[in-house]
Amino acid sequence: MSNTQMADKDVLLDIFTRADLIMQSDRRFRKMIGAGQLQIVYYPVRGQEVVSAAMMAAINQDDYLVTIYRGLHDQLAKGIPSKDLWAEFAGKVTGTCKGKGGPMHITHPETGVMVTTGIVGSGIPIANGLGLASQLEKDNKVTVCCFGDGASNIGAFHEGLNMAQIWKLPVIFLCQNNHYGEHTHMRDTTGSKTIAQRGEGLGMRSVRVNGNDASEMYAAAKEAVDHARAGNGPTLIEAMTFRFHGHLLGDTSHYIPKEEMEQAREDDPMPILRQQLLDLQVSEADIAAIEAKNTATIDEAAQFALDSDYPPGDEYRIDVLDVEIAA
Amino acid sequence: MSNTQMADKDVLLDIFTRADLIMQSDRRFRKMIGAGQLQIVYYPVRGQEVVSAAMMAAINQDDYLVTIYRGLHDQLAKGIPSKDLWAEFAGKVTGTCKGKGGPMHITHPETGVMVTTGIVGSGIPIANGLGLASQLEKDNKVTVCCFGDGASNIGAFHEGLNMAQIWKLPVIFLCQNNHYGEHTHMRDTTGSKTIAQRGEGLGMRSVRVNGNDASEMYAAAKEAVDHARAGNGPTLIEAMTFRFHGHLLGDTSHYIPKEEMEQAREDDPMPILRQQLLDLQVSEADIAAIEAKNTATIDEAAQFALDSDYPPGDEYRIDVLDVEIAA
Amino acid sequence: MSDEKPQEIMFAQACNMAMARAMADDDKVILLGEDIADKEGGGVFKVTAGLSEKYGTDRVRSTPISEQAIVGAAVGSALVGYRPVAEIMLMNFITVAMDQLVNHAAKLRFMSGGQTSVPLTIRTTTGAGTGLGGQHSDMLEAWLAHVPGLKVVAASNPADAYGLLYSSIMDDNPVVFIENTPTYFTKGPAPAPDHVVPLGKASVPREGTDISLITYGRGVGASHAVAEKLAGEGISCEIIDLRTIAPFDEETVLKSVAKTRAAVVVHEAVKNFGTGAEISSRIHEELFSDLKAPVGRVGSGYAPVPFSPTIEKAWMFSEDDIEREVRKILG
Amino acid sequence: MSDEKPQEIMFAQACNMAMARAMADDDKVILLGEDIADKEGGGVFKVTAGLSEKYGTDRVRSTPISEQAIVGAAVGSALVGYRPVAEIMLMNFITVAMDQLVNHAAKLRFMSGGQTSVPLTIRTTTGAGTGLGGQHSDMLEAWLAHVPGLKVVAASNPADAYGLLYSSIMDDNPVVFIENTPTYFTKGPAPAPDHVVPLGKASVPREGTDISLITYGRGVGASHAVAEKLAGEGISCEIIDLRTIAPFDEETVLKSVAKTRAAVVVHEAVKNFGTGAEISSRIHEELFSDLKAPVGRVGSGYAPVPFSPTIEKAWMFSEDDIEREVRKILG
Ligand SMILES: Cc1ncc(C[n+]2csc(CCOP(=O)(O)OP(=O)(O)O)c2C)c(N)n1
Ligand SMILES: Cc1ncc(C[n+]2csc(CCOP(=O)(O)OP(=O)(O)O)c2C)c(N)n1
Ligand SMILES: [Mg+2]
Ligand SMILES: [Mg+2]
Repeated sequence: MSNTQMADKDVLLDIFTRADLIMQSDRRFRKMIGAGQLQIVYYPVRGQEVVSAAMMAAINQDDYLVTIYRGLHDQLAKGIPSKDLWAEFAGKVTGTCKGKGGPMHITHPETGVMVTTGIVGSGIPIANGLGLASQLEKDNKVTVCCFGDGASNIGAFHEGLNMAQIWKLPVIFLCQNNHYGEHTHMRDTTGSKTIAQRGEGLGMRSVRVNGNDASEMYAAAKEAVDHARAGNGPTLIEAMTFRFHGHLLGDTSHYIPKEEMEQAREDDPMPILRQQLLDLQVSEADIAAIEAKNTATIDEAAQFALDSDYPPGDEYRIDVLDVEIAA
Repeated sequence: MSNTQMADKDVLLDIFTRADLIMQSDRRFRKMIGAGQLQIVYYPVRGQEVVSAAMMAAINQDDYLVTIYRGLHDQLAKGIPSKDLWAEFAGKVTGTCKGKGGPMHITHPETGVMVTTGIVGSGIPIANGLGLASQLEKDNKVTVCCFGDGASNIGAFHEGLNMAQIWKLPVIFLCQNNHYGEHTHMRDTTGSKTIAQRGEGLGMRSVRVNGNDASEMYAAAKEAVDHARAGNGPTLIEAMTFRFHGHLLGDTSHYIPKEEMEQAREDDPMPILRQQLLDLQVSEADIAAIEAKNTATIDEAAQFALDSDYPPGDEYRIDVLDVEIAA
Repeated sequence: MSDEKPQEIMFAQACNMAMARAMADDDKVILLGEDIADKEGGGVFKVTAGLSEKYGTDRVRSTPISEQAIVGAAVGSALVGYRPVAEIMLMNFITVAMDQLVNHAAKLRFMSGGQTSVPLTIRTTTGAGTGLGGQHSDMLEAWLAHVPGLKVVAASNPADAYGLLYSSIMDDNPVVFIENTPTYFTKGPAPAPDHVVPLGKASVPREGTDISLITYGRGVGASHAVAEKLAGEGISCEIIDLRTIAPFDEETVLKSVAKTRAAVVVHEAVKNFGTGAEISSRIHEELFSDLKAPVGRVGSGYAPVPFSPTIEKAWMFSEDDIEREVRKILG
Repeated sequence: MSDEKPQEIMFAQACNMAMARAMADDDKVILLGEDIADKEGGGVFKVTAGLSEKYGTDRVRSTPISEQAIVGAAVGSALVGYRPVAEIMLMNFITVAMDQLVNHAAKLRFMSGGQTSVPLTIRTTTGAGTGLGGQHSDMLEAWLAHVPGLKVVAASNPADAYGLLYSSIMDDNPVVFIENTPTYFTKGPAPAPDHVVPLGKASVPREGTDISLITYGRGVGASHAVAEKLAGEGISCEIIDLRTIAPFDEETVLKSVAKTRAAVVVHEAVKNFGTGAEISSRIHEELFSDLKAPVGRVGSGYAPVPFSPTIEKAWMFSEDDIEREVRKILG
């Protein structure tokens, strides 16, 4: 991993603000689901906050994002208003997708969130289509496509990266490598040592970074974005990270050796980033203010989600085609 | 490409015998189709004889082969009796598959030819299954899986090579790189410079050789086979070659620049191999005898194919399931 | 008469003209597929010939052999306003891209609550009878028809192909447009340049009173031949060409069968669990007591497509099968 | 009573026991799938728990997320005498592996002229009603039923699951065995250890005289509930549990409907172009003049599976739908 310079203070503050919103949102989701206030399948993102926050801090609101079922961090970092997002997670008619998509299928074009998929690897070919549109449109947008280490074993990864490379599409493939695909460790599923190596095998500019280090992650993101906007094509970023609460809520992480988990906790990006801010003379009070603001946002969003109505049942006949389906 | 030593004379003779049978068979197919004696879609193999002949010379009859629609050279080199093969190409009941499969779907377990597929890339995952069986069975067999340069762009290639690598399956992935997938040149479809590079990206032992050089190809094949039989896992061999008669018979190769075609003709493996034999003091008469024997084989096979009957129509109810389907 | 327009065109040409027209009308129309640009010959069946020369290789792109990437690129660009037309060279190859088509193209409008839509067209071709064997001839429209959110279209003649493909490209829903390889080079009357055939509307190319033959694609020609033959015996067949297989035009079908009180559904696909089953069921459900006899079905046999011509012929739906079924139904 | 065998077992457990039995009986039985070995938890739904500990990770292999490679490895090993059981975690994921299943597993016996066979089993699970949304709940059995050479099986209770899965593994044809996620942990009477349910044979778990409810999988439980309710009103429902969806047991179905002269086909899958259409068509074709009314069909709505519970419920097939359809048919 590179020895990048520390990012600017305001960049780090921006990243922290997004990352803290993610961390608190994740915690709140887990709490509310645990308490039976929400009955949903939830893919925790605790541990991966900084990867996402730094990546999204390097792009604009109108750049595109394609992400996956484990997408809360990406969606929040990209800027979907918490109320809309919470309501969708809760299946309410006030949600981003009127409750039809749910957590695995968040779309919010206003903030560039175009697709969230539950099919491993499938977002990659779609991201190319967004990139192709930008290339034809000359709109200077980039598309960020998030997926996991496990996804790099599926065919769509290979086909998608190759097509992006030959057409020099402005797409950033962000592999959030948390070492596990469900309960299986990467070493048991992946013939190559790294995912970046696979990108190189496909002729693509590929980097491997400590995704938990805000400055390093941000620098890699920024470089990839500049590269893409300059018309030089895609980058594969393999961002090393970890997920602390298993594949989905309820998963006890029994398959993760104790030492590995302990090491990961030591590398927890959130306390590190917070300390970096303090080291940069950001005051404890300023940080606390950010945290409090995020808490308030979540309070409001969670309440909004709980208070909102479920959609009417026959909503299923709408949005299947461009015309309503007869009852 | 490596500077391999010249192979032994008897190895080269063996390779030549197979390659000449292929070359003559291909020529005869093109002639008979051109003359309207056979009405079939035919994928010419002229130019790729040596890749196949050298590969199959390095394995045993009971080793497995998985190949593709452009498979005549592989099937002959592997040892399918010409009569059975010709009859199948002609759709006759005396063919390897009773006329049900046809040229794109040759199976002949007696000589280890387990699958011929018309779906690009699909043989790769199946080859792994054969390799897995051998690994479990400890039968010391290897599986050779042939496909083209274009096939390396499809998802199944990626998934299949990765699985073979992590499980150390005794499979040799033989990419016969003839530069074109249908009418599209590799440079327009492939982000990497070589296919071997993709294998390396997947952590696999990968080599790129001049497939038109019998000795170099044989050495690479032998090494891969030894590696696999020793339990060390798969190899990707990218064998550089060319096809002289287009994607399928009737294709004028209009998309191939004249200079490229001329260069390829200069590199035609067949005259080169023949000259190598002469240089090794094999007499013109001995070579002519081999050629004549192959001609006789083909004469007999072609006549057999023409003379044989088509299967009865209601044969379609048999072999769908293990019981006959009611009319 | 030298500057009059041609009176007849081939099916493949009609598809080519429909794409050319769509590209001229809307610069968001782009084409993707293997070998489709002119440098590579304008498609293996030349259906896209001349289009990259006219509209450039930015808009007409030869792709790697990567069907998931092809359909995915179509999905993504469609999400942001493009009207991609992706060619899947042969229908069997769609089996490697079903995820993109079914889980994404068909569902994203719904799952996004209508925020996005996926106005893509998949063109593909298939059809048995020419000795291409088990992996190059399958008719898989029944799968697609079962997927809510996908439209499935098949034309039976060049003019319809022209009008339907144009409508498919301009439709705001994902459409699979199925062409038929063995009839690519058959001719039919040329359509007017502004000819359009709306999706979802069947045609009645032959009126009759005794029985309705409900069909699409290559089944239409076969049904005409049988109708012609039976007319000589005083049996009057009405032919319904569905044109859009899903969602299909129930109104036209039911109106016809309400009149004739007998029907046979005809398609080239394997009969078991084919689209004919749905059409037959709908007719029974709506017109049970009006029917003279149960709705008949004609389709191909329960087997992969055989290679050898003798077996392929015996396996495949045929005019004889249609005639036999009509006679059976009419007692 | 402590050493008596349990009287009831869960569905997931039944599947586990069937695999354990097959592995004990035949060392050519191997398992492949994501997370299926015990180190990874014995499968996300624990259906394969304990099997790698007992039979080793050579025979019970956790795989990469590579469904094409999984099914391909099953096809290849099946060709040379193994009986692989490949888990496709959820049925929607089969969309990335349709080529292996349809173009290869289903066709290789035929295309090889019977020289090879592909005795593999694909186990997969699915089912709506638990808020998993559009990409994790689809019932796609109609696609598979339309593919000549594939058998499609679904059990409605643990004992049948045990007997059917064992038969599927031992069958010499490729079989897709569809499990139902929402009912994995429901209990039913335990089967005897040597219990076998033959493929291709439907059961008649409830006899009746007024109408036949023809169904499978989760439709069976729902049909029982409706039959029970209607019995109170003197309406006597016979229930046919197909167990093998394709090829289905026409004899048992037709015998039942010949007796009751009325039928409703019930399934969880989307109604349009679903398996119910084929069954309905076959009944009409064979028993048209015996029927009191057209065969009814119950299935889920024409839409992707919705996430929100209110919409999901409205969309999904239900006991109310069955009851309404029965009343409609019986007039
Ligand atoms: C095609 C497909 N196969 C299997 C699954 C089931 N599945 C969901 S998430 C997952 C693990 C993915 O791991 P990774 O890509 O590393 O992402 P992570 O969950 O670790 O963020 C699996 C196997 C799926 N959703 N899609
Ligand atoms: C999945 C799939 N897509 C497309 C095709 C059509 N097709 C048949 S051969 C071919 C070219 C393959 O090129 P390559 O792999 O280089 O092999 P070659 O024909 O040169 O031997 C294509 C695109 C196919 N058979 N299968
Ligand atoms: Mg992971
Ligand atoms: Mg090639």
